[in-house]
Amino acid sequence: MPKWTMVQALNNALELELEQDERVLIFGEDVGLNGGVFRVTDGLQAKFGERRVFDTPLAESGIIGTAVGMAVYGLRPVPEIQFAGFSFVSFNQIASQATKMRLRSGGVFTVPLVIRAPFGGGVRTPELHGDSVEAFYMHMQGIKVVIPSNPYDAKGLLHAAIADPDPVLFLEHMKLYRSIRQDVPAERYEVALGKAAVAQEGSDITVISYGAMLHVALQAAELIAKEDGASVEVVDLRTISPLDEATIAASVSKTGRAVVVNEAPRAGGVAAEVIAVINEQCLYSLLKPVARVTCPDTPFPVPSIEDAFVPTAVRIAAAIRETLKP
Amino acid sequence: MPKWTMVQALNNALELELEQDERVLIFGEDVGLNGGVFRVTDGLQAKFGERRVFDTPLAESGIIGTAVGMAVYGLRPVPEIQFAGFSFVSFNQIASQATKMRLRSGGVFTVPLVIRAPFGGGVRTPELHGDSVEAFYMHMQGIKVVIPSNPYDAKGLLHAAIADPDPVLFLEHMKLYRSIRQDVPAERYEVALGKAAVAQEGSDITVISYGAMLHVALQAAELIAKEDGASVEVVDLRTISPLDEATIAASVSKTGRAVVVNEAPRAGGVAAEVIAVINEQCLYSLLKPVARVTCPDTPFPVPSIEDAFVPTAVRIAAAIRETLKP
Amino acid sequence: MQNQLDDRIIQVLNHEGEVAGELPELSDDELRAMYRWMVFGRVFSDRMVALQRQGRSNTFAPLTGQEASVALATALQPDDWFVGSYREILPILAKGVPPLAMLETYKGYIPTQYSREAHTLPIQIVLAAQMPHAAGLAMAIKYEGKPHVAVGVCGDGATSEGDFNETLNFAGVFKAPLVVVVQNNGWAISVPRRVQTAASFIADRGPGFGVPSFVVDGNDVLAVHKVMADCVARARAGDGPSLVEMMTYRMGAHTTADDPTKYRPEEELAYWKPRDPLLRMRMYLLSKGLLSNTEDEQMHEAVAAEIQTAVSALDAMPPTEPSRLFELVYETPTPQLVAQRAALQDIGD
Amino acid sequence: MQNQLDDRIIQVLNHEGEVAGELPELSDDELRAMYRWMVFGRVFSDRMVALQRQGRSNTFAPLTGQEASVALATALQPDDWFVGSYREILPILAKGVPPLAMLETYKGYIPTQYSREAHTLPIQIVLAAQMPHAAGLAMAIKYEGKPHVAVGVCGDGATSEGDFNETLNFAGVFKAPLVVVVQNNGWAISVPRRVQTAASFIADRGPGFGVPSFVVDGNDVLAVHKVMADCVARARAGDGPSLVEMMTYRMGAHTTADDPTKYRPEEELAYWKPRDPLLRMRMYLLSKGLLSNTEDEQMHEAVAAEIQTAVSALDAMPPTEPSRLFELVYETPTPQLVAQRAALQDIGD
Ligand SMILES: Cc1ncc(C[n+]2csc(CCOP(=O)(O)OP(=O)(O)O)c2C)c(N)n1
Ligand SMILES: Cc1ncc(C[n+]2csc(CCOP(=O)(O)OP(=O)(O)O)c2C)c(N)n1
Ligand SMILES: [Mg+2]
Ligand SMILES: [Mg+2]
Repeated sequence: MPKWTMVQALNNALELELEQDERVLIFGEDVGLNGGVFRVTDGLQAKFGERRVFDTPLAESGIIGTAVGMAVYGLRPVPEIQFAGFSFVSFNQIASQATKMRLRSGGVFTVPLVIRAPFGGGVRTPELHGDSVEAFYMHMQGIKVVIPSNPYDAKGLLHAAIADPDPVLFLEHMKLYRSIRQDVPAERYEVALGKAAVAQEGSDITVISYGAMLHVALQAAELIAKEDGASVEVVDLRTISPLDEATIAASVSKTGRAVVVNEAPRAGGVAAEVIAVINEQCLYSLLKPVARVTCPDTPFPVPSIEDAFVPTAVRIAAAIRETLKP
Repeated sequence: MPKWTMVQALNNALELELEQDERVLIFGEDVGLNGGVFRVTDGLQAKFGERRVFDTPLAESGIIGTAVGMAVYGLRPVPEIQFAGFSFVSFNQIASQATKMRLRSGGVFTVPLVIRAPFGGGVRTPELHGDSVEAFYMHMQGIKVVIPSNPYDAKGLLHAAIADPDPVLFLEHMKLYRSIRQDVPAERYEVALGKAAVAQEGSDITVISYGAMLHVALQAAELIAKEDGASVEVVDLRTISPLDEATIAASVSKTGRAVVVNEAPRAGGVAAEVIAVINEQCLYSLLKPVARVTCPDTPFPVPSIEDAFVPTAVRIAAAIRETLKP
Repeated sequence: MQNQLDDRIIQVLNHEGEVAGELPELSDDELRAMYRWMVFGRVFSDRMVALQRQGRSNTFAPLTGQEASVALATALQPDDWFVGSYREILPILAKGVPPLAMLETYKGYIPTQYSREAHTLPIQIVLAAQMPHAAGLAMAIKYEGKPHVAVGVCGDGATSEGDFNETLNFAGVFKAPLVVVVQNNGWAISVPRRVQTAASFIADRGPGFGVPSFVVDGNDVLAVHKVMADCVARARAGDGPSLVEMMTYRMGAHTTADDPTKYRPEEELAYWKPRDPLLRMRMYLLSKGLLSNTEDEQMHEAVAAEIQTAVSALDAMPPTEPSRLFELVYETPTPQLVAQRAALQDIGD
Repeated sequence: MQNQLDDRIIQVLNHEGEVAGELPELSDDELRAMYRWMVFGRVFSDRMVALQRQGRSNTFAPLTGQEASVALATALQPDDWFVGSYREILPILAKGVPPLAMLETYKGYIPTQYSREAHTLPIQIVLAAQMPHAAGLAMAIKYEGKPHVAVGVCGDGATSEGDFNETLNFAGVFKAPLVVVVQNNGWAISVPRRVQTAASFIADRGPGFGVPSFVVDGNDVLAVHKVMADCVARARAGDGPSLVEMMTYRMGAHTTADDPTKYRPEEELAYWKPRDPLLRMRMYLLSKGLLSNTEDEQMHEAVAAEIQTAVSALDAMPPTEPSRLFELVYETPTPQLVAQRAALQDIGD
């Protein structure tokens, strides 16, 4: 099996989709000849032509709005937003259009649409490139939100997203694009949407995270295992909306303690929803308050101070230790 | 003291602001001669002229974007978005512009801006007029979010919002515009941002809500008092961001039980953040899981079925009873 | 009176119903059918307003004065797509959406009567947001190599939104088989056209996006049909998009919730009354002998009866089941939605 | 080669540095100062690229080839406002923002060197989002009855965004003292101008919003100055906004993270090389005897030294304290921010 980075795995998934389904179209800013600013669509225009893979004018609302029309028509548009922070320019087309057409038409018109967008801290990008935006989309009805933490899941989730009959926001953490290589099957396979994974089994405490933070959580878990001798279960949400409440509840019921980690700011973030779910489903198992490790409620920090803000293994380990106290 | 509706109280607050501060400008769609589709700006153009109170082209991003420029210049723009759901068209100007200028300029440029917008269920409006959008803005850094539940607070909070040196989103629930009359002082006064109010004291359980739902929560409290003999404390958040965590924690620490009510959909809503705060600040006082009463995770329902979705006193009372069980 | 006639405004019938330009190719039956639709629009709109007044329907936006909009549909084939907003009810009906679907919508029900075959999107509420959808449909038609077109329509107010302009731009760049239509009725609720833009004509937007543009007397159904037929033919032939500005007038209130006496000068209505598109077409048909006063009356009665049938059908319909909303968020409800539906039903019991 | 000359393109110097149009009124000192700024821009940009390569700065967008943009600032008074994005560094500096503020920004620090007196907004990253701010500033100037203007600048790619068009529309409707400028450098990263719009010129957008528009040779600093001076004078006189399209060329990569060999035809660069705005102005000054080769060299050295001083000042600066971010969310940090700052400091200890 080839050892692929996430960029290669995503590129391969898109290639397979273009090959197998004439309805699949890829478009956005710089996705054609340039192959995307991160090369996720590299070579696809050369192979499938400008009809299937093309650059658009620089207008996110236009990109998503036309994609909605194409999806209603019966195509399977897979537009790219160059950085997730710029999806705000198309917020209305996502929040009130792509996600509402099914209801508005009494189910006659549907919008099978996958919006891909990179995001994430740790790579020293200019303002508004690094912001984690998933919580805004988690509160939206009619869209699914996916954030893979590794190349294997990335490919399988992207296939599942394109096969899904409803809009999916597919967020790709920039720090993971090339930092991990993994065995990835060259053929098409799906990783189901809406299913979390237990990335590491453990018995004393549950750490719940996703995306790049998952790996920081795993590092923290290792630290705790080594230094404190405690056994940490790490849950990778993979799909942010809808949340896999069953997996969360099963793990926290077992361990009785939890730390939730997200890179986004704290107020109204994904961690808050996870805590609300734990409160509802397994409060009686809970031995300590669930800890939240997140960025503070500030704009995403400028590059030189990023590291002081984005959750680190040390911060997560501190939260784990606090939560492990009797 | 005059007995005013919320529309009258808001109109009076705007009039006082226009009178006392030359820097205050009011603009938006139909706010001029027409006085706003709900008459909140009625008579203001006649009194202060087209220079101070004016209609704009129909473009929300342009409205907020130009307001940002005016605020940077030193004016105090108070633009109106005709319905809060349409603020999504200007999402980028709010999320990435109004709220980021202070940081971007190292504190040199600031954006004292108040965006007013009606919203809310129960008044049978067309699609996207009724949606509760506050949770999207709660997860945004650099903006405050206010939702008054009565005419007195509405006026005082609006004065405080206009005096605030940072962007404020001021959301007005349509159902409250004319349904309540209250003694409202004719002179200027402020109700502080960031402070919740205990709308009704009680000892057995805390119900936390805001806006129109506050009144439904009070009805439920009455029902419970009458039928179950339990004493319900009702907290009115008033400011959604930043949350008044101290008031929430004090009340729940006292009662040991809580129900959180918001009209918006459940996933990632304000109730989730309130539950996360309770988890962090007073988990050990908690005798039962905090209950959430919200709209389901669907788009806002069409008018004929609204009543089945928007939280009712009966649904809240049921959640209170469940939470009161030993 | 910003809508006064101008050299650029294409006209076929003047407001006396006299031929003032080159007639489009339409058979007598087609002309009568067109007029019947205009009558349908007038009667339907009045009926909706009445239903709203009786508390049997929610806020409605009357289309009175804008019945020439039917020609936005008459130039189309069944497989062409139509995309509009609340003011485009008449072309939406003429394109094949059953009146019952509109009645359901305004009753506040989840519609059950849309069909894919009408190739018409539901009414858009977020102004201009439908326009990129029309462009996307046109791009999809082109991608599939089909000989169809899409028509996207919005009001003069909506042209100020970014989405309107982005639509023109995408259509131009991709040479999409799209006709962008603006129903310039002089007002956006209380805001007059001159506050929307400093341009002389909204059609002046076209060249800035490489899109040919046309201004048409929007109360002259034959002129609208002719311009649309031309633009549709060009789009179908692969010659790309056009922009059409219809100069028309909103004779009624913005919606049943609006009071235009607050802002509208009386003279303006007086100017437009004799320019009523229905009057003009009726005079033409009468003068050509294609219609008699008796036939006209019969037609009005038949239309009213047809609408009454739809209203009765609506009355006989079961109201929307709340649980239906849960089926229309995703193709398969999420576990959360399944649980929430069950919980709501428990309370309901 | 979409940028070939055209009758509509206003030029003062041809690319041999010969006078081809009416010269703007500029003193010899002003001409030399203008050229010095162009040199400053070239050297500054090269230095930033070098710093990035050495890992001493983050991603940078070179401005090489676009030094005539300095004339966007030279036509302004101190109280006029300037609003641009990452490609407008040169006019931003010329407008009075200290080089150190730019160095801080690209170093990834929170800037400490902005001053209100430069009347210049920080660099915008979300394309076109700055344009409504410029319109708002102009509306505020007009509201206060001040004799100032605002200039808002973006690239050709950014003109496809809704915000660009809404800006033109607001400016037109409110007759705001605004000059909207497009630095059309032929590319938006890898996307050529022809993919942005089917219009012949981006300036064709103007009439659709009632805004007079001009196309100028964007590598001809005197032409840019002249057109700007005219537009600014009209705005100052209360005659409203204008749209200026500068035909220029991005001679370098989009940013230090970009590899243009992937998409840019070599002939294009070859065409533009001799049209370098710096060359042209130098030839003109040399021919007029306003500059000698020695003076030119000295000027380059002086500029490099000045930039070195700023770089040294940057090196001597303490890096941004993380806690500073908490001070810049609101005027007064919320209780949450206070607690979060304390918590982060605990961990840091
Ligand atoms: C994005 C958005 N902003 C505001 C509104 C509220 N609104 C509904 S209709 C209307 C005026 C529309 O005017 P126009 O586009 O000219 O259409 P007309 O009603 O005249 O047909 C406004 C402001 C809306 N529906 N959508
Ligand atoms: C809203 C938004 N979308 C996408 C981007 C990513 N991006 C940065 S620069 C750029 C190209 C800009 O081209 P243009 O406007 O012509 O300016 P130039 O770089 O050529 O000066 C893109 C797509 C962005 N910064 N903002
Ligand atoms: Mg209109
Ligand atoms: Mg460019």
